Amino acid sequence: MAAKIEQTAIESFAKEVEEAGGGRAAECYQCGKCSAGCPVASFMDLLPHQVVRCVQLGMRDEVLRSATIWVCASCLTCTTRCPKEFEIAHLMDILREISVREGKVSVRQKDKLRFHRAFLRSVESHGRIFELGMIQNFKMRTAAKQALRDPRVLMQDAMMGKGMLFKRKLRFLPETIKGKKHVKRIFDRVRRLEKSKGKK
Amino acid sequence: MARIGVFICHCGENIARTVDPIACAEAAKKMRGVVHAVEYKYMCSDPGQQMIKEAIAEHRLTGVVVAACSPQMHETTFRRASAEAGLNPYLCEISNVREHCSWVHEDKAAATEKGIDLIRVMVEKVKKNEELQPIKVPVTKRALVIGGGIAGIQTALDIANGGHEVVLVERTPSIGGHMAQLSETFPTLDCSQCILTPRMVEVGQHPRIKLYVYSEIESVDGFIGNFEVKIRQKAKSVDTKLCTGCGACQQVCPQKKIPSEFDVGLGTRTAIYSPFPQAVPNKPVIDRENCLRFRAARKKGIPIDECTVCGKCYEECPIEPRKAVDFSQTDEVVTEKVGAIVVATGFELYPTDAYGEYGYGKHPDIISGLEFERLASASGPTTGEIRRPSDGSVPKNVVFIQCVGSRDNAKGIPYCSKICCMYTAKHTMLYKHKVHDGQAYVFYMDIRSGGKNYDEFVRRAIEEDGAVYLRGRVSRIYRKEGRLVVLGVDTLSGKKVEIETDMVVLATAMQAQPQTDKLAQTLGIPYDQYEFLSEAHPKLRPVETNTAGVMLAGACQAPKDIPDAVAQGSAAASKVLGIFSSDELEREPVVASVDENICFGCLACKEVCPYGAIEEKEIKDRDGNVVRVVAQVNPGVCQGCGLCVAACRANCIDLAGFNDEQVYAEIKAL
Amino acid sequence: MKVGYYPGCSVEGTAREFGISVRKSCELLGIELVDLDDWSCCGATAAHNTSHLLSVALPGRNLALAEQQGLDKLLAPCAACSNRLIAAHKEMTESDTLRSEIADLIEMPYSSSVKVLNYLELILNYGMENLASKVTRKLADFKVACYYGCLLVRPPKIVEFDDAENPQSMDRIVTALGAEAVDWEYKVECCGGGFTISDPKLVETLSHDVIENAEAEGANAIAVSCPLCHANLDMKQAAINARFHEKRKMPVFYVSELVALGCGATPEEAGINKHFVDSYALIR
Amino acid sequence: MAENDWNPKIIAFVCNWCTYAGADLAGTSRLQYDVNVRAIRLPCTGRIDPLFIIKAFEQGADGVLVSGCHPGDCHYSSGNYHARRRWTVFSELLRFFGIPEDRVQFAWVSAAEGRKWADLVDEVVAKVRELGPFTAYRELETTEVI
Repeated sequence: MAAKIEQTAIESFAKEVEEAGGGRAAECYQCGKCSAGCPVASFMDLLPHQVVRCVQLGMRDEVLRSATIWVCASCLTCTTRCPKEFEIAHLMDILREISVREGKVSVRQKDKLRFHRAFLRSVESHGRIFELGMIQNFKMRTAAKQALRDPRVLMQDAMMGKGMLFKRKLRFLPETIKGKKHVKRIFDRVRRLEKSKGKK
Repeated sequence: MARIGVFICHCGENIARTVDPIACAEAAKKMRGVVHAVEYKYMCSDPGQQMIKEAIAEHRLTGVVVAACSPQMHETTFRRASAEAGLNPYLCEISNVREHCSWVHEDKAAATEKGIDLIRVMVEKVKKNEELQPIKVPVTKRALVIGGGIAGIQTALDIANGGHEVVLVERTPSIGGHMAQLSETFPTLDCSQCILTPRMVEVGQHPRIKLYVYSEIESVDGFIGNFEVKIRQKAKSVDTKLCTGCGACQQVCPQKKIPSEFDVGLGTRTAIYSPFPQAVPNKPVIDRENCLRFRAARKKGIPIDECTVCGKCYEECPIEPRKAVDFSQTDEVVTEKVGAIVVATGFELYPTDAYGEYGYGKHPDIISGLEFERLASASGPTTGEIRRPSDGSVPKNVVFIQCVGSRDNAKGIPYCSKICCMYTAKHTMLYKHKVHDGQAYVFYMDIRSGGKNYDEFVRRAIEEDGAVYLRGRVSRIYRKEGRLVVLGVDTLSGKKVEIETDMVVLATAMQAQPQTDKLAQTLGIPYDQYEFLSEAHPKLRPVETNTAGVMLAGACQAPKDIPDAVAQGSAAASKVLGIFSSDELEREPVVASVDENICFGCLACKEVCPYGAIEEKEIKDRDGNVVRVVAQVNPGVCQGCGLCVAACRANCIDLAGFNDEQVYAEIKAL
Repeated sequence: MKVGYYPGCSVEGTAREFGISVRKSCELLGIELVDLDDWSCCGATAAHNTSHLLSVALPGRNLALAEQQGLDKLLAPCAACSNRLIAAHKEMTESDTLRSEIADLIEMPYSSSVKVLNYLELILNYGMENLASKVTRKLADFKVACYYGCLLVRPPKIVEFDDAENPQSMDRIVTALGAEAVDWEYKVECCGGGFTISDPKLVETLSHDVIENAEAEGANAIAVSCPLCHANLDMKQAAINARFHEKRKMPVFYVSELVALGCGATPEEAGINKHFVDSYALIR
Repeated sequence: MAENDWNPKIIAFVCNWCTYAGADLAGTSRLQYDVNVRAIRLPCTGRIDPLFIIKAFEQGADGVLVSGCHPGDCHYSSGNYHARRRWTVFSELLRFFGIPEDRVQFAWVSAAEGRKWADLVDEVVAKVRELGPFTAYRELETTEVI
């Protein structure tokens, strides 16, 4: 079915993205240099320049539900080489944020979000990353699913995990810092501020 | 008692949309001295001009103010109309209510208010205007053409064949420019040198063309019809009067490994050299940087005639008794008087080593479009065979990349270089015609092939010669086992692509010759932020600059292909011939004059005058004794900048058309 | 020479040898490291992938602390940390609204007085001649492919460090240590970064290509200055070999380990024993 | 006077060859800019007598803008150079007449810089708005002279 192109959709999405700090998508002339240099392009459903294109055309859901915004490894090659000096990697950040807020995160990419969440949860509660705890936390939620998709994963991670322990690279207890509560407060305040912003 | 008429133009809707003409007319009627104010749809139209003429007669007007477009556009129209009605044209002034008002503001009320102000300013000014008579100046009917590329050659030939002398100045040892370096030309694929060299020879033989090669412009003084130009002839170290161009000297020169400018470094030349076989003039020069004798002399710190190193070229020179080779020659500065100047200094290519993602010119097999021309040219270093600079092998495939530097804000060049789409298509054909089993790939953003038979040409490259076009920019090129890997994208299929190739050709951006800004400053003509020279009007005065008597031709004004450059060359020539068509020129009477009764001869004015238009004049009593010295302006030389007026300590100099009274009147009106 | 020190989480954990070798090398070079008291996590990729405010606030806290502690220079060896700290610093410096917003969030002011350094920058400032003069063990057998990855040099407008396409700083350092720096093509390609655990396939593919090119260009070791790069190239090398049915053993060093070794530290003092891929072969 | 119902009066002295043409270009390119500037055309900034500017303020201007060719690009080869030399002593004169320097702005706008002209005008107007009306001389008029 043909995608509907509507002025309101185009304008409102462009405005939304720009106000969120994602830049003016209209500046992109679709040369594709970002896609050409993207190391993870082969894992994407939309190429980076197509993401910008969708923003230009107000195709909101296509972008927010895309795997691409989560496949992006934030390596910043696109931003560095863009002839129009458009900060495409940052646009990805912005789109991820909106995608999370609206619960549109691509199903196949949920692991990335789960990992980020596990990571941040760990930081929120300890002030620093408690790697073992985080890995455990993450694996509990995802290992089973991953194993179904790619059985080698378990085995490989096992290899790595074993090594980590054997090489004394993982602590069993989190380091605790004085500012623990302070960091927690920062998380709370950020959440509150973002809520109020989201409402606007 | 002043009797001013005010005429407000609607310019269709252009002015009327935001500046209310009726309100303006009403307001104008109330202004002191205004006896007549009307508005009309198109003041510049015949009926519009007729209204002005009739009003002048009917209301016995002593001044006219037309509120319309910029004076750059129709000032002459309305002044001529006034003159036809018997009013001195310099009693007609323009209020610029379009470019400076209606086009740049949206709020109708505010814009109208501003429009009325702009009218009042001119009403007050015109009240103070005086009748002026245009100044007549003689014309030197010789032209100077700067730059010996195809544009300069065309201009010079057209002017010379039009019956006037031309001084043609070229920086390098030969005329021909970039066109001489090209192999074939689009969209016809005819050999570039085959069509260029006849023109070069014609220039060389032309009785009315005086050719200065290996020369540069030192200074330019004067004004339209009367320029005085100083030209520096760099020392050729060869007496061109004696030299027959036999070439014996080049045979024996031991310095054989100097990268040839003509072959863009792909070939070599000797230290005493003439850039290419068909050079005009075909007389060598010694490149003093690389000549062994000059090097030795510099090293030892001794004068060149005491240096005895090498000298093979001198010994070999067959001319007797005095040899043509002359080491002790020095730069020479000559002065030429001309009436008009045409600038045709052309372009250069953006360097290939400016791209980190393409390896900073590290890889010898990544070359520029111009280098490819030399590879493909029969007169080139490979005698027309396409071979890799790195190992001389024939590339099995070649990747061409367009818009390298062009349309690239990050590289500071947002403009399109115009010719790359076409010459890249040409390159793919040349390559296919020479390497039948080879494959050409082209990365492009858009194909810009507007022009007679241009798009057909590109289609031919794709449909008949099988060039594969991919839409997208290349992000990176890197080495892999002696080949190059090109990481690109084809946005049409939505695929990231990777091509292993033997050679990459970058269609790098066209930019103005270095130092173009310096030249522009010498000539007092404007240029844009990319150092391209600015034409007087983007559409209607494409070859004139806003300095009278100075024209533009070719790529010094903007990226151009050969047909455009040639067309502009002829256009510039016709402008010059126009100037030369009369013995005298009429010039705006905007000149300064001194009130000798007040002047106490401090001559501060003389110091600041850029044109040396101010002389000392001795006032004598009846016995012929000098009583005092005063300043005197030569109206033929004065250009009306007004520097002297502002500099005058006695307030005794004033500038016709912009005198103090007029300016104060304008300020008061606001 | 006295410099503030922000270790960062991974340097205290999975990248322990990085921390060990940074401290050791600085000790040997006579650079005094003053630890940042009570530092907290910078938020890393997780933060800036999900919350812009958080991605500035978390580094913001540490910058503000450094300011309080009067540290004008702050060494952050982890490329991810330094990148986040610099980015946050820049953003707050450029936008007063954001600066005050963050100040409220972290309940501390920040007046942009802290200059964040990555490890390469620190050694560069120390001077190549000075470094060479401290070398007691020439790393003559090393043919090093210096791997910068993403976060050290990108985006150039933010990090303003070295050349984004062909960086040289690490090459100069290893050369000063008597090793040979190989000219290769994957210096600034991406290894998959923070996806080590969340997207193994992606990481293993990218990292594989990096190691492959290094080997193809004649390197017998890879040098990095980023825990993510090291995790993906060293810890994951077994997994990579498994996925691509290869048997490569390419030792991957932190540049700080090489500096420590060059200046006379024992392999253990430099943390070599913590590598997954055995790395003793080249050390004499 | 309240910010909003006051519109600053700004007089611009521009040279014919660069800035006037630049302003024309802004027009042909339809670049919108603030309406509160009135330009007076002169052949060259070198023609500007400092007294013009004093006069402008005496006539009730709140700000003055002087703009010509870029250094080295003068149509009359050295006009703007002499102009600039004059401005260096000009500030003295301003002080003498009690005119704050920040109400006078000098700029270079070439014939190719339509955008720059538009931005310059907006910038100057914004600046003068902040400074508020220039009342010094108007007060003079009203005060009794004994």
